[in-house]
Amino acid sequence: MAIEMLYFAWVREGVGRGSERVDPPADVATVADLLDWLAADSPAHAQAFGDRAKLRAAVDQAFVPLDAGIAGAREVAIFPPVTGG
Amino acid sequence: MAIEMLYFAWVREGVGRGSERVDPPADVATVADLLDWLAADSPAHAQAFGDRAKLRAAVDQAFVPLDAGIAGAREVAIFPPVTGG
Amino acid sequence: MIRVTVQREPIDVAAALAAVEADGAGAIASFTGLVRADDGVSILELEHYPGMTEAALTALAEGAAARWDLLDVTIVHRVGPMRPGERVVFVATAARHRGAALEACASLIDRLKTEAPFWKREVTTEGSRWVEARGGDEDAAARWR
Amino acid sequence: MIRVTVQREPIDVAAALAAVEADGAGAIASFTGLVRADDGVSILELEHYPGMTEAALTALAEGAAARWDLLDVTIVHRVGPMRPGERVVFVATAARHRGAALEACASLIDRLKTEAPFWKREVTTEGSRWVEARGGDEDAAARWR
Repeated sequence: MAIEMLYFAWVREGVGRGSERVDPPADVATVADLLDWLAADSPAHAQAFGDRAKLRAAVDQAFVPLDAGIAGAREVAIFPPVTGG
Repeated sequence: MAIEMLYFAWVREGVGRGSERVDPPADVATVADLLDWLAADSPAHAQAFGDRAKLRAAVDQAFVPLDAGIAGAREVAIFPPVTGG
Repeated sequence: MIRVTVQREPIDVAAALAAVEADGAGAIASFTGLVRADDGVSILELEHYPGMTEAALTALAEGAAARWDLLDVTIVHRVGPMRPGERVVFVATAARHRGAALEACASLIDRLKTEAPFWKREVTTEGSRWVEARGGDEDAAARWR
Repeated sequence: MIRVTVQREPIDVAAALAAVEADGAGAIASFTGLVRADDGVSILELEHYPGMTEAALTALAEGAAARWDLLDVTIVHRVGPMRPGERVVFVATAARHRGAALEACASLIDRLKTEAPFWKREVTTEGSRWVEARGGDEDAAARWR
């Protein structure tokens, strides 16, 4: 099933876009798998996702750890730690 | 030496005035002595000062306990516990 | 900057906050105490000790400014009669970072309640009564000493 | 009442506070975060995650309202570019008594910093950089969980 990827802040700048629609294969089970899969074909993604400790994620607008599953997810967002307020 | 007495809230209402100038004898050494001395001649003062646990005092605009000395005091204020804010 | 005002006029919170904001802080905390509309009180009257009140509030403000390294402390306290919904007291603190501003603001309103000479009288349909001090206020103030 | 707004327009604190005061509470605490004037930053730019941001702020507001029995929670967060001295965020809480309002306000700004999807970029004369999250913010937020 297609997933809407969203990127924010320097992740967005590194990937070079704010969103993209992707359709990962069935063995891409977690957010981390999704990052690996996206990085495999794209140096820009690979660079933006290079330091996993600096990445945070949300699945369908809920914060999740990178090892969270993405079964049924419609929207996955990748971004740095938040700095609002 | 003359002392300016100030009364606030229900103490003022009980005494029947907001201030008065008094000249206590030398053996009136503390705030509590002053209250006793004032109460001795005046039923209004005696009634207003009746429950010492409900009285607070300031000598020259600094909060003090009732057993504080009044040597050299120019202004002594008697009032209930404060309730501002 | 320390600004302490005891006044009979209504408190202008927008003006007070604007003055604080103009000093360039990153964080401003404020507290507004109002006459509650739900207590059956038609008038709240505040009496104070002229001179000592301003001195006590200034001492509290200076103490907080030193302890928390504040850029600003504003205390505005109203006296005289006021109606439900009207502001009784306004406290604002400004600092570079939020923790100092928030803590100092909470400390100031807690200590003001027990360390500044004000007395409240409530007027209801049944008459009027002097408000009694609450033991909890003394406990709250003691946290900061 | 819970009021959550994410907006590009400047934050009108006086209007926000007036709306809170109209609800009849006895105690209102507020926090305003501003772009500091002393950091050499000429522009601060706030990016957010539309939809999720509003939902996250609303969840924080509802949680605080339930935990502290608040009459009001207002959160206004600005996004887009802003200049030194301008307001980034405004939080106000209203309760019958001051303790609840003050604690809830401190909790909301602490948790908002780590639990709502905003990202800050600072523009200085040397260029621009994304602000890094501070470990202290996570510690501050954890106090309230």
